[in-house]
Amino acid sequence: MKRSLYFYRLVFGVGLLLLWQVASGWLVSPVYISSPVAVAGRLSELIASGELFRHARITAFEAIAGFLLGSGVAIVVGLVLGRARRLAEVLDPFIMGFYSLPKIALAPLFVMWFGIDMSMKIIFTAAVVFLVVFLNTYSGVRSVSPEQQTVFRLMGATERQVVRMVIIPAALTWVFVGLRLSAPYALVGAIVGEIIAGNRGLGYLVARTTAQFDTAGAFAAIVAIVTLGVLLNMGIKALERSLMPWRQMEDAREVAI
Amino acid sequence: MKRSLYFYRLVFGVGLLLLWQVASGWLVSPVYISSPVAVAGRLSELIASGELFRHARITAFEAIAGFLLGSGVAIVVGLVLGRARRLAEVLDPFIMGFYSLPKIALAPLFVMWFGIDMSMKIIFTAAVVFLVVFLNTYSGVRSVSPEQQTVFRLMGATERQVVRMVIIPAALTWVFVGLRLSAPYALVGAIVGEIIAGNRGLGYLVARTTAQFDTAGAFAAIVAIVTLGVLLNMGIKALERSLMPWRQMEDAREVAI
Amino acid sequence: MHMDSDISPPLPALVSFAGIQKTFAAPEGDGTLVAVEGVDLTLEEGHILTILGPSGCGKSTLLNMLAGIYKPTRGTVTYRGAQVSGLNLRTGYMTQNDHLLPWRRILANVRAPYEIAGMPRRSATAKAMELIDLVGLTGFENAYPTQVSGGMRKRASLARLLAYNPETLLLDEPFVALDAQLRLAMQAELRSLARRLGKTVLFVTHDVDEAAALGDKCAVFTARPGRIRQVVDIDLPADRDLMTLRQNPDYGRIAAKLWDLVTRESREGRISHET
Amino acid sequence: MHMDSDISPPLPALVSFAGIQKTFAAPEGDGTLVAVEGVDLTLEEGHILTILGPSGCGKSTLLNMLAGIYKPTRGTVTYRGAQVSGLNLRTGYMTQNDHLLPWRRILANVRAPYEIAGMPRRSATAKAMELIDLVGLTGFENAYPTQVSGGMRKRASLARLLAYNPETLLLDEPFVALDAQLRLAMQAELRSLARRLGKTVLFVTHDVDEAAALGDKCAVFTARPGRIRQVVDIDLPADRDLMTLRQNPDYGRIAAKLWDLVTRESREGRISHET
Amino acid sequence: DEKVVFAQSGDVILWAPLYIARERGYLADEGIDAEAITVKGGPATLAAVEAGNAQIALGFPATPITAFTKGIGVTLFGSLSTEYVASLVVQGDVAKDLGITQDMSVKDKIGKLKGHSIATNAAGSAADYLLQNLVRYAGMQPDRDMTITPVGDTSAVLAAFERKRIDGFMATPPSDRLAMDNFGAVKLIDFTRGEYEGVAGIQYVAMSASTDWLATHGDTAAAVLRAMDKALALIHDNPEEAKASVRTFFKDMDDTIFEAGWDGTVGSFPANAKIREDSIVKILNFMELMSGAKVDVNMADIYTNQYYEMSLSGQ
Ligand SMILES: Nc1ncnc2c1ncn2[C@@H]1O[C@H](COP(=O)(O)OP(=O)(O)OP(=O)(O)O)[C@@H](O)[C@H]1O
Ligand SMILES: Nc1ncnc2c1ncn2[C@@H]1O[C@H](COP(=O)(O)OP(=O)(O)OP(=O)(O)O)[C@@H](O)[C@H]1O
Ligand SMILES: [Mg+2]
Ligand SMILES: [Mg+2]
Repeated sequence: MKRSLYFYRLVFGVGLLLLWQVASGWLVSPVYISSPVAVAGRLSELIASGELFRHARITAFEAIAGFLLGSGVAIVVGLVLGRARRLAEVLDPFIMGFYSLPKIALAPLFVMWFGIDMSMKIIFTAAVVFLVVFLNTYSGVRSVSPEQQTVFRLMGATERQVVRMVIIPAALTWVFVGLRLSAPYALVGAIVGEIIAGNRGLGYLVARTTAQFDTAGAFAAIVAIVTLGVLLNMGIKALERSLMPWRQMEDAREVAI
Repeated sequence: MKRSLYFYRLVFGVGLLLLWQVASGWLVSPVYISSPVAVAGRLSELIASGELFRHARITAFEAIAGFLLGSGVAIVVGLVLGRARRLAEVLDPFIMGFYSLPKIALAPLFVMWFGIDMSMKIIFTAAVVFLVVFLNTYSGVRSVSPEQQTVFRLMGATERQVVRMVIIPAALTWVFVGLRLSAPYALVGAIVGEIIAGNRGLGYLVARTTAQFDTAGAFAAIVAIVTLGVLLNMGIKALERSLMPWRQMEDAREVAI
Repeated sequence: MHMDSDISPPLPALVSFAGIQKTFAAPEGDGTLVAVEGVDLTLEEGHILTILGPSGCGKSTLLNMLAGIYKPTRGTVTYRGAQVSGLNLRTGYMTQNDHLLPWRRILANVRAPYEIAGMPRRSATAKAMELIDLVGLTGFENAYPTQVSGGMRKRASLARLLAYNPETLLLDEPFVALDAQLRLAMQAELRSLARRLGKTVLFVTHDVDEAAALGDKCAVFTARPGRIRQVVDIDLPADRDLMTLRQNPDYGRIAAKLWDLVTRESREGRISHET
Repeated sequence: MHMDSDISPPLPALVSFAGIQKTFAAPEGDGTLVAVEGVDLTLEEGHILTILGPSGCGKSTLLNMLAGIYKPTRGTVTYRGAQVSGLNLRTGYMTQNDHLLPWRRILANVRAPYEIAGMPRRSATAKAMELIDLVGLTGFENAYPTQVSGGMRKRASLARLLAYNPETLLLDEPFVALDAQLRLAMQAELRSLARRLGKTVLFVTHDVDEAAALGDKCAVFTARPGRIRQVVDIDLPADRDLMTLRQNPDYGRIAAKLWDLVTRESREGRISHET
Repeated sequence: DEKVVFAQSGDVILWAPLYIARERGYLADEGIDAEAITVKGGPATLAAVEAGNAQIALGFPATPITAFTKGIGVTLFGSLSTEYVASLVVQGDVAKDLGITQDMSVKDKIGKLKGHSIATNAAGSAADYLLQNLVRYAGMQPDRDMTITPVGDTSAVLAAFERKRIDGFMATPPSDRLAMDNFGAVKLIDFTRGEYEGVAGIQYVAMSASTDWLATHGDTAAAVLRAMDKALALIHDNPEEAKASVRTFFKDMDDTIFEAGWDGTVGSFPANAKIREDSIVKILNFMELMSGAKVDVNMADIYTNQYYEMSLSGQ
């Protein structure tokens, strides 16, 4: 079972690469999409020179730090506002308004307030990540059965205990969807942050190689970004599995009615 | 009750404006953040000249069309993959990988395939919107009780009937969270699309005014964007209420255990 | 295990379980948990079989296998001569939990099977209303399931089952949340319905009196792993009147016998709730 | 409504319902639905009150009001002399639906109340295991709720209730999914527990025999809007042996009386399932 | 060593003097620990300077001058390019169909393009305004007689050009060469050569810094200018070496593309970093065309050669 899953992924992945290789030069000029072979070449150069890892380390750090910061704050705020529904309703249009802002247009502001070093990128990433995790957590908290909560409150559970024993586990499915959703945004956030201002990181590498018309180099950087994204996603899924063992049981069990 | 909700929102909004006005010039130079008064001035100029509506109409159209296209496709794909779990698992890393791509890096491809006019922005927006709605729909479908489905299948319901009568309503809460989440992204998508290529729309307006250091103008455009975002969000909430009457009942009912 | 019922019915068996074993992964680690074992059982068309047995002995599991939801680990389940594989759409299942759709009002829940069958809206509604009346829910057709009591949900779920009118009814403790009167009325309704329409019924209950009153025969199970202790033929008239049954001495005898069978385990020295 | 029980108990009433009415928004439109009406009822500390009544007559609603989950529309609920407002933490409630946490194994579910009380993990586990044994779930402590049968979930839920050891137990059809033997054993356990620890119990059931066997008194309700038809004193010895009760002629008399009361409505010409 | 952060918008050959000064150690020789940071857009480079994250911003001086008019204390103190580095290219067949020839006047060339679509690099950018300015110069209305579409990304411009979604675009080297070599584009106007009098000799790249920083770090500013002078001198005296030095920052670029970019840019570098008043006049005129209003500044307030003088005397 498990093996064949990876097998299918491999097949699909190789299929995509073939498509890319064939399309390159035939359907689309390599100037825009390079080609897998060229990208592989550039990739091995960048790996050999150590440049790729130097940039990837920085981006990964920014993305993960921003992800942790943003999602941590989002989960807490989501829990709090999920309990304080009224406040949530008051704030709702402001939160949505904030997210309608094209943050890239605010680049000068970010630079002003948070500078141009790593911390700016982390904060930028956190801001990008926040909404998705927040809104999912909030919805998760709102969807927890009030009956279940009342039962526990009758047992003498304090608000904190209700949150810990009922709300959080019940909302976990939602929270994890939020986390999985925001993982790619974290990377995109870090990269956009590097494009806004930076001289290191994969985002900078993309910007630089693009400016130099080195499409293969840009795609090599993009391959690194995507790989990071997939790794991050896998990490979150593993965390999900370990934090929600009962879900697996549910998935594995025969449907009973 | 209702009135006081709007009242609190108003208070909060006015508070934010005051903060902005005070901060402007005192904490931060107005060159970067302008000020509510200046923005109001520019806004009324832009409204009087009709320029604002000209741009806003275009952006709204792109955002809504892209939103409808992207979320429509996402819901269908989410439903299909939610039923074909195996396929979903195979595709998972690719979808996540795609979303780790800084889509702005794919701008040449978008321009190449979809041109520089409205259709490009709509497709770009749809691509941005897709993931969130898709992943929420998918998770919603996966979280529908298999028991419930089996009961209906035993009744002789076809796959389509199960989807229509059980899966879709059960997943609706999730779908709507996805829709609400993606609404601001739709606007951001349209605006980034206009920044990639365009000579009309609020994104263009922001880019033009920013480049000229017309901060008040840029913020006036941003105010228009945020307003659009809030309106879009309100529309989705209204739709949600009308499509899920039982939810309201649940909210209103006394907690029974 | 010994049987005191004859196994040569005039009718061919509609349902038969042969050498059934069903195991689950044990809750802990890698072992397995045997839910039911060595079950041989047949049921003739148009008959009502009641199933009595301790909690956790695998009664629901048995119904699930007949409905084709679970596959037996060993043995075969046969329905109308063919092995059950995949969902058995000839059966209708009223489960222990009511699986009403929370987003549909009671009426729309009961109407669902008609919608599935493609019946026009108007007549579907009319027929659903009849059934709602039958189960005593008139006045609540526009309530959402969260707005009615536990017993009322059970009744709605029964109405829905009747709406889709399956050949064989699988009923898992259907009358459990009903009061004595309503329960009696529903039992009578079920028997007359089944006889009138020639339905075959598998009926799980914990109530010995109910098992005796309703069934044409009754299978008594041992504690887990569930095995058949005995299949008891209930030789009461097919058109018995449930209202006056308590006065029937045959009924008293059969109920006493069932009571004896279900309590034998504990009297034999095993504590009643050993698992 | 008339009462044949004396209303001058030696003990002061622990629980009292006075002039209670509870209405809900009608499922349709703007009307209201009267669930219970004119309920006056008292219960003394250490006593067991059983509640019998047709489905939908407001039994669960009554318990909800004592637990402080619902507020009565009219009248007051008093507990230990004080009006109930907000959750009544002296009561423990075993609801009609088991509200077990699906993400906790049986053991952890039963242990939850100890965790809430801040008991150290080790002793909490030991105590929870005792209760799990008491309800006959040994061997299933590591199963998730989805992995056990309906009756087993009920038992887990009962064990959890006992774990948090409230002064007053509200039990809404707790033994409904249990087989006869286990039911008898649990009933006996409940009575002895309540007597030993001086617990006060409100016990909703549909089973007339159970109501008679368990209660010190029994409130019989009419159909909705639920009113008290009669409160019957059950003058069986406090230390009655449930196992041999069936042979007790007093018990037979009381059960017959209750049976008569619950069926009066239908005999009086109202059809049994009128709502 | 004193750390100086240079904020530049993008990595382009246009910053050659800075690359050379870094690569050949001219800045290090002056005791300056230089770091360059790439920032998105001119306003953001100034924001970095204003916030103190960077000391010196490189770029088109219209941005700092506008900022100055809005009350930001920023001063231009060194010149790095004095020709508008851009050209206008169009599809070969379009040029042919319209009968545009190289010997026509700028006005006639633009006039022929009436009704066509031309891309520029970003909304509100210099190239955008230059084009609008040209259209007016040719007696037409920019929003009526021509479709001017900003396309933010150079590759996207080329993609649009290849697919003939645009008829031409305002190009910076080497994209003009790429379009000419690969997609049959023809160059209509080369601004770098001063073909259009409106921008000939304009101050195209300048260094700016906050006025306060300059006042307190005059020595550093002078040292930077000295290093830049050396770099500019190298470009003029030994272009091959200068090119090789810049090339180290463009390792990833294809040889022919780099050559094209270098050739297209090298003509714009001045002999030294001293700011010429006539270049400033040109930029102010250009800005007035952009905004349609007089730029309300005192010439002497927006730029200074004080540090340049210091750099000479300190040598
Ligand atoms: N999906 C499942 N996964 C694991 N074990 C299961 C599953 N379903 C049932 N079991 C186990 O099989 C045994 C029989 O369960 P079943 O639900 O058939 O009992 P039952 O006779 O219906 O009991 P009750 O009267 O309490 O409903 C139980 O021990 C239960 O733990
Ligand atoms: N939350 C609610 N919203 C609206 N109506 C309700 C609600 N809870 C109960 N009711 C109504 O109140 C009446 C009494 O309900 P209740 O649950 O108390 O009945 P019950 O006696 O416990 O019935 P059962 O024996 O079936 O559990 C019912 O008619 C029900 O429809
Ligand atoms: Mg069962
Ligand atoms: Mg109830």
